[in-house]
Amino acid sequence: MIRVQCEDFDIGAELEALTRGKTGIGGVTSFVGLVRDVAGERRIGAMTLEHYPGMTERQLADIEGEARRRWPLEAVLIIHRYGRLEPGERIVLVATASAHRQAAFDACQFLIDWLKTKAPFWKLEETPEGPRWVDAQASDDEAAQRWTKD
Amino acid sequence: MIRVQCEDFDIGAELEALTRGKTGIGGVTSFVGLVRDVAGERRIGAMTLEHYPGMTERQLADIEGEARRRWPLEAVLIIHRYGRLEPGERIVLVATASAHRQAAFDACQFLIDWLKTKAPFWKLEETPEGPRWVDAQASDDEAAQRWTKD
Amino acid sequence: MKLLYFAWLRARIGIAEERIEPPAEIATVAALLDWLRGRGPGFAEALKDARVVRVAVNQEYVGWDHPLRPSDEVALFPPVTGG
Amino acid sequence: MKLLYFAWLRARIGIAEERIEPPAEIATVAALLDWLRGRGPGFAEALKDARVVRVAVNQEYVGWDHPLRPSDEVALFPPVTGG
Repeated sequence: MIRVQCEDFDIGAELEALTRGKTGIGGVTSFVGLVRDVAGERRIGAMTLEHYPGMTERQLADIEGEARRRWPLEAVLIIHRYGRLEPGERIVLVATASAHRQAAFDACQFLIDWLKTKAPFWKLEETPEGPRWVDAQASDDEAAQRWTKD
Repeated sequence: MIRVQCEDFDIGAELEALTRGKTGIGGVTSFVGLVRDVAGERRIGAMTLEHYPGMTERQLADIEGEARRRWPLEAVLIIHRYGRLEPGERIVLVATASAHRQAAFDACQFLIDWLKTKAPFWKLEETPEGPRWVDAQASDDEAAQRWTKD
Repeated sequence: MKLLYFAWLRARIGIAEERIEPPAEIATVAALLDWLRGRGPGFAEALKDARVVRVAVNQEYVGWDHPLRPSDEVALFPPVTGG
Repeated sequence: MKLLYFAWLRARIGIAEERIEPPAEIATVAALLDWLRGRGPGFAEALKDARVVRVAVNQEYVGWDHPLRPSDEVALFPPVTGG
């Protein structure tokens, strides 16, 4: 399931809804991305997440489909926020549920790695020197790249 | 932080408390283990988790310490329940927070792998043929083993 | 053809969304980029380094040689930084 | 010496916890296991396959040659299955 929203989310309630009644699930791996107050040397006051409505949902649904093809997953949830977020706020939740924990871990990591290089979101940081668009990181490309070697 | 308890836990509230005020955290990886209603061919009505009070907390604290030595972690939480649990109930929560997501993922997986082979818990399943102690799995030993190759 | 710009591409060009009718010979994404660069200094500056320009046609990533039709929705944006 | 048994070892031996005073020559974990096997059929059966017996002394895992003192807390249990 994919959700792109401005509002915050409750991780406990989301995971509960995701797994309720599915008693074949042995493990749920989740990743939550938070806004940090530093990025490299820069202090960050807040950031604004811009996205491409429509394409975002399509890309996330494609990524979810790819994960379901690769691993035996009982449930998948991706929630990504947009708008202005302050340090400590939640940006993204990725959760995967499977009978076995290794599939849940691998799929969760695959989803966040791919999301970071495919989903059309852009971060504008508020710094003491003014607003600054975040550069894409080579480390994110490398993280996504390892999933293409399979 | 380590907790061994009979009661259930609220994942959202636990993760919120774990990360509150720590604005250097960029990502939180968590794993939740749930009681399944099947194990191999057997249908499971419920299970009872027995543990070794005292040694459990020591082993979990040792495992947490080892993870903190290996990865730059801002926060670690392990909650493990004992007592009788029904299918769908939460057994264990492992959560790791770090500035960078790869450390959070690796440390979380390390913790659950080591916990499964080191923490003194034993599962007694209720099956249609009567109670049955769960056997240790070779796959769990292998999963833990990979962390000793570093 | 509908054009969308995002993030610093949008900021440098100064337009979020527009409808254009490029000449019939603009048949690929690469040709469209060249044509856009000629529309003014904001475009030329924003699109000068194609290595940091990503293109989606009808909300799917495409390469430089992707063909274009008048009914397409074409989005130009920098490498993504979400998550 | 305090002895603790867990899981199916406890169930087969029929004791969760006991205080024992083994002879002075029982100086290692391996010697203790041999001595315990001689205490009755429940012990012999539960401890017959040492490959599925884990031992902790004072709440730390130890090997078969670990030395024992009268003040030790010794726990015997099967391979763990939590998580």
